[in-house]
This record gives sequence, structure tokens and C-alpha cells, in this order.
Amino acid sequence: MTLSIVLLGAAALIGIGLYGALSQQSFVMLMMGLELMLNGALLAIIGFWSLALGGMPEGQLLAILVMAVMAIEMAIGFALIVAVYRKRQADMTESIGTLKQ
Amino acid sequence: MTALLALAVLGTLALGAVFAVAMDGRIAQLAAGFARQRIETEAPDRLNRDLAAVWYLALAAAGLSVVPFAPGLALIDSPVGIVIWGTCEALTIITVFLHGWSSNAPFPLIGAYRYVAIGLPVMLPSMFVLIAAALPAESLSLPAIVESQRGMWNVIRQPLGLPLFAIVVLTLTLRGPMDFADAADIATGTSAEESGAARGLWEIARAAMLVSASALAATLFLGGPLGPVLPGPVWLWIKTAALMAIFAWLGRRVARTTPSRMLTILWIVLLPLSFLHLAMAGVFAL
Amino acid sequence: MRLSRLASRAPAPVFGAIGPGWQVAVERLLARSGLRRALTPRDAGILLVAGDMPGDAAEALGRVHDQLPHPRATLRWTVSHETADAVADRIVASWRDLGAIDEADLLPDQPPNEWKGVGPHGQGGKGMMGGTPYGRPMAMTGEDIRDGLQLDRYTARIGPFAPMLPPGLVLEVTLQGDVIVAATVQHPPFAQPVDADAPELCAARMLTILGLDGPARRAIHGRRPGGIWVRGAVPRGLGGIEGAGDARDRLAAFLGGDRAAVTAPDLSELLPGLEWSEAMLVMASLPPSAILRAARLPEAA
Amino acid sequence: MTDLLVALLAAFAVWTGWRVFRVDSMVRASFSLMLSFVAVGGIGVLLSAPYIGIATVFMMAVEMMVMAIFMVMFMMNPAGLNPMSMVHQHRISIGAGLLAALALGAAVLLSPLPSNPVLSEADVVAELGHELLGPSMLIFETAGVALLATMLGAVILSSRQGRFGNSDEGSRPPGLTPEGEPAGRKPEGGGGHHHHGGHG
Repeated sequence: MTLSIVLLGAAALIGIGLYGALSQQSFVMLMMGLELMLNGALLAIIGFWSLALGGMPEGQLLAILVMAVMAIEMAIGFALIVAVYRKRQADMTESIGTLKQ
Repeated sequence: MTALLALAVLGTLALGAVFAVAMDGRIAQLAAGFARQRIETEAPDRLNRDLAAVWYLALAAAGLSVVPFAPGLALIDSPVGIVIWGTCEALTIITVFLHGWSSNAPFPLIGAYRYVAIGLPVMLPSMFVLIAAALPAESLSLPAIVESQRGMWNVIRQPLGLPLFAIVVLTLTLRGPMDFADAADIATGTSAEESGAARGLWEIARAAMLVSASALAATLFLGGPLGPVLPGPVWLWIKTAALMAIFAWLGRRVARTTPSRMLTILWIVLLPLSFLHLAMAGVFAL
Repeated sequence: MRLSRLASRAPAPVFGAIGPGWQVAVERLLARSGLRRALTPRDAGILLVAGDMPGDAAEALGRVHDQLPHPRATLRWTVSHETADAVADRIVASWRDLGAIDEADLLPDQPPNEWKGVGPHGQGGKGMMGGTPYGRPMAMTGEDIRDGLQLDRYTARIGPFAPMLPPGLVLEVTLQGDVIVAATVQHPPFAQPVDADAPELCAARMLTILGLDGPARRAIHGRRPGGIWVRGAVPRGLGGIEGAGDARDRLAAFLGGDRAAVTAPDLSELLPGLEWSEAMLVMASLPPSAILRAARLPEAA
Repeated sequence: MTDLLVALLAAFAVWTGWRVFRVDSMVRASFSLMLSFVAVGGIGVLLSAPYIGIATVFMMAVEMMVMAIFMVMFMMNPAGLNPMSMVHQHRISIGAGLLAALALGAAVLLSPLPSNPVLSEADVVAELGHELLGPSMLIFETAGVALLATMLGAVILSSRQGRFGNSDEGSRPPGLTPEGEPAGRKPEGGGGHHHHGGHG
């Protein structure tokens, strides 16, 4: 029962995150969508680890890895935004139709 | 027992805050503030403006609730107590940012940005200091850290810990050399548009955070409730009050440099120093 | 009622609006015990108007007055034969009895523009950015002198009663984040007596910016200010001026009791490129007479 | 009791997640996302994963603070004084989001879920530590190296200083002969400032 609730919440978070990642024009908002999807994944991992895997230590490891992925995504994402903005003063997806220099 | 501990946390916070305000000689000033009007700014972020001080106070309470008042007795006896405190630190930075952001005025906003720029790098030494204190105990739980200091206090075997943590405390409580949020050159920064009770509440929250952070410093470095003859809570109170007095004195006496220079100092000097501290603590623990 | 009795014992929070020739008197007055210098009008209960305000400062004075929270009182100190003791007594008496005095607003409490949008989204500009939404100009991107990221510039007029600037000085500054990218003097500071350059007062101004209120007070009273890492906190090379060293040298001179003879350059050359706090430290490190001469440079040219 | 709390926190996480894309103020958007993570962290604590839960809150607090700063830096109208809606392919996105949520939800409801809860007396924090520095040390260390590479990459990408001068001025290498053509590939259209690209 608890597991179903947790997983339904995770499904909704992933759905909202997907919507955000696809619909937002601004890079920063787009990254928020990605973060939200990872949030859903994290919730699902915690749920499975705690309620279906009997507390397998690897489950917690996976959650830690998801957090590392989030940190990497943020850092590289913002660095790319700064680099693109510096080059073209653009902070929206439409403004970079091409990645040529 | 839980009710008693909750009462101890709240009582310590309240009495400690009064002590902190009294050390600054501002009790009457605070009382005067509460009688005055609170001014609204134009188009504020009202929710955050109203709640920033409350969150600050709540974070101080949450931080204090992981501190053991007697050996093995904490309100939140979590196996990851020290991580909870770290979380309170991070959320404090957000709270101060929101305090400056929400009044929708230039000086508070500058204060808010400055504080974030200083506060996030301060997090790094803070984390190393916290981890170093957890090393001899081989546990992230604060009662275990207290137990590990029965033979020798951490302040002796980790001499850099308390000075580094003092910087964290001054940052969290917006005091003296680390008060980049409410500085004089930006007309008291994040508080520049606050008047009346809201300003008073912010003062109280700062004082409460000083209690909380000093109690944590006492637990991490001075053995918390450990001590002869007197009961545990009394020792904790004595040590907390002593540290509060030291931090308040430093806040009044040490000059505040410019934010960019402090940023350089934080990254170039304090971060490597805290690495060294952690490495030394690790070698000692082995 | 106990609370109000406790409150009346608090030092009276005074925001000083300083007119021509009164800087020394007010700075010495507000360092007395029983009075407290408020760094923002929001924190003050008493507005002290010292000296005869020129006509062009009247509107700004009205705005400062209206920024004080209720209850509030205005005291004028315009005759030089009234001693500081007498004024201090008047301030404390008004502070004790503030509830009975409370003053109404001087200016109409209306926003400069109506909160009503123009464009399709309620904004004033093109698309979703820029323009003047609700009549408030939005910050727009512009050249950045420090890191080349063309981010928003914010222009504001600061003065004439800003507590961190010399009284009377109105600066129009353009900020990018914390960095001043342009500064122009809109109004030079009020002329002050030679005493305003006294080293202990100059030192106190710098100590206040350095966050050392207690030492600043002690410096004004002519005592040793104390404080840890005072000179070291001022970065080397900040606000360096030919023949007058940098801000740290000048602070050392002030603390040593020497008057610094400074010929400051035009403020619109001195300030850009500095962060706001650095700029305020540099301003505090200049004696008021030097700032006045520097502010009058563009007029003379 | 735990069920109810978990359900409330999950609902809060979803609601704040949704608010991220509905509020006009960028700062509120970032901190709604943070609240969503805080709720997930709370669920972690309730489901006996205290370290993961609290660490999530800690990490996300710092991350969202940085996010908020970037939001204010790069977004027009960060305080939400203008209504904000910057979307493209809106219908498709709504469809895709709904489809994903419904498909995952259906999968949850239709598949038999195993039930093997973590033992209440297990010392999960110590287990995690032993796992990280024991059997899975290689994975953990790889994550550490990846983070280090990220730090270097982020600094290089966002730095203004290129190898041969400022990156926004082209950063072209010097010629092989004095005053000669720059070595290497020639950028099309040259370096220098492009004009303001967009902001719809």
C-alpha cells in the first residue's frame, strides 16, 4: 500500500518533470524539469529500497548516485548556460538553432 | 521524557536568546521596536517577507533539537544528527536570502546576494569540520560524538575545529566580520526595509540561532553535557553561554573586510585549512 | 505596560538628516550614550534635521520623513547656540513621549505610477521583458566591465541623506549585481566645516563601514578605538590616489591622528569597477572636503 | 499513520513540483522545487532511510539556492512583476507528461509489487557506509572522480578566459608566422559580439 502511494507520487513527479523539460523555453526552467524527473526517480528508489528490497545496501547506493547525477547535471548545465550566454546573449532554446560557432 | 526534552529545547532557546540580546545590550531596544509600526514595501513577496524570520527561528529550534542535553539524551536522537544540523545551516542561507529578496528593494537584495556568495563557500569548511568531529566517534549521531569525548575533548585533539566553526557560527548568526547580509554600507542590508515587530523578530531569530549554533559547538568540541559533579544540562548551558560570549565578543571586535576579499580568503585559505584539519583528524582517529 | 517602560529606556534611534555645516555636530551628538544612530530610516523613531536645508533637498527630506515607521517625531536643530546637551535632552524627551507626538506623512502615500499594466501581459514593454511594467522601468542587459556576461544593469539615485555617503551627496549609480559600472554626481555634498576632516571622525566613518560600531563610538569620543584586524580588513591598493596612498594607508593615518591631505579624482572615475562595499569604504576613507572638491570637478570642467 | 504521512508528503511533493511551472516569480519557482525535494526527503526519513532523506534536503537546499541565483541572473522579470509564460510545443508536452505519468501509474497499479520492508532494527546508515567503502567502493570512487571532472569542466566552460584571450572575443590562437593567419580552424562568421539573440 505504502509502496503504491510512493510510486504513484513518483510517477506524477516524472510526468510533471517531463512536461517541464519539453515545454519550457528557458534553459533554467528546462533544467528544473529535469531535476523534477530525477526527484521522481529518487522517490521511487527510496520506496523500492525501503519496502520491496528488504533494505539492500545497494539501493541506498543508487540513491546517492542519483544525487551525484543531479549535482553533475546542475553544474554542467549552468556552465553551458553561461558559456552560451557569453557567446550569444541567449538563454532560450530557440535562440540556438545551431550549435555551430 | 520527550515532552521534557522539547521543553528543555524551547526553554534553552528562549533564555539563551534573552542572554544573547542582553550581551549586545539591546533588550530595551528590542522592546521598543515591538511597539512600532511595520511598514510594507511596494510589491513585496509577501509570504516570504512574513515568514523569513519565522523560518530562521524554526531552523534554530530544529538545530538545537539534535543537541544532547545529557549523555545519550537528545530530542531528535537521529543516527544522522550532524547531517540534520548541516541541513539547518544550508536552509539558513536560503532564509536570509529570502529575507532580503522578499522586500523588493535594492539594498536588501544586494545584502541577500552577498550573503549567498559568502554563505555557500562557508558551507564547505563547515562540512569538513562536522565530518572531522564525527570521525573519532565513528558515527554521525551527536550523542555518540559526545561519548567519544569522554577521554579528551575535540577542542584539544582537533585544534583547528573550533576556530573554523566560529566562522560558520558568525556567518549563520549574521555577526560582525561575517555579517555581509545586514552590513552598514547597505543600510543594514536585508533588514533595511524592516521596521517594528518584523525587525525585532529577526533580531530574536538571530539571537536564537546563536544559542543553537553555540550549543552545537559546545557539543562538538567541548564535550557537551559531559562534566563532573553538575548534571549534564547545566554543563551544556555553561559551555553554550561561554561560547556565546566568545562569539558575540568576536562579532563586536573583529573588522569586516569587503565581500570579494572575504570570498578569496574563504576559498584560498579556509578551504585548504579545513582540508588539512580533516586530514589531521583522520590521522589522529587512526 | 512593563514592556513600554522597558522600551522607553532604550537609546533613542535617530536618523540624522544633516544640512550644510552640521556634520561634525550631528556625528558627535549621535555618538552619545542614550542616543543611537539608525542606519536606515525604517529603524529610527526620531528624524533629526540639522541645519537649514536647501530648497532642492526638501522633497528628499519629505521622503525620508515618511519612511520612518509610526510613531515618529521630527526635531530641528538649526541654531548653533543650542548646545548638544540640550538637543540630546529634547530627543530623549520626544522619544519617551513618542506616542503623543506621532506625525502624519508629508508626501502623498501613492506609488509613483499606478499598478496597472499596459501590454498584453500587463507589462509595459515589448514581449515579456524590459519596458516599464506598471510604470516601473525594468533592468535591461548591458555591457559588463568585469566578467563580460551582459547581465542586467540597475540604475538608482542614492542620497542626499544616505547614511553611508556624505550628507547632501546625490549619486546616480548603475550597478551590475554588486559592481558599480557607472556613477555620476547629481548633487555635490553640502559644505562642512574644517572640523569634519578631523582624523577621529574620518576613522569613525571607516570603522562603521567595517562593522565596528563600538570602536567607531570610542573613536569619536577621542578614545582608542580597539578592534581586531582593523587595518588588515581594508584591502591593499583599494582606492589608491596619487600622493595619498590607498584606503588602508589613510585609515592608518586617521587612527594615528593625522589629517590626510587628499586630492580625490572625479567620483565618476574613482568609483566604477568597485563593488558597492569597496566603494563605500573608499568614500569613507576620503575626508569630506576632498569629496566636496571631487564632486565639484565636473561642474568646474 | 505512516501511510497517511507518506501520502500527504507525496501529494505535497507533486503539488510543489507542479507549482514550479505555474508561478511567475522565479525565486518562488526554485524554492517550490526545493520544497518538492524536501517532501521527498521527508518520505525518505519516514521510510527508514534517514541519511538519504536528510542528505537530499541538504543537497537540494544548496542546489536550489544556486538555481535561484541563476534564475534571477538569466530570466527577465525574476520577481514575477509581469505574468510569465515561456513555453513551446505546449500541447505535445502536456500530452507527453500525462502519458508518462499515466503509463507509469498504470504500471504501478497493475503489476504485483513485492513486499519486503526493511527491518526496523537494521542500522541502515552503517550499512550504507560499509557498502560505499566496501563492495561498491569502485562505483563510489567513480562518482567522486566524475564530480571532480564536473568541477573542472564547469569552471572551464563558464570561464571567460579562453586559451588565447577572452572567449567572447573569439579567443583565436596566434599565427604560426608573425602577423600570419591564426593556426587551426577558422571560426565561421568570426568571433566578437553577436547581437542580442532573443528573449521572446
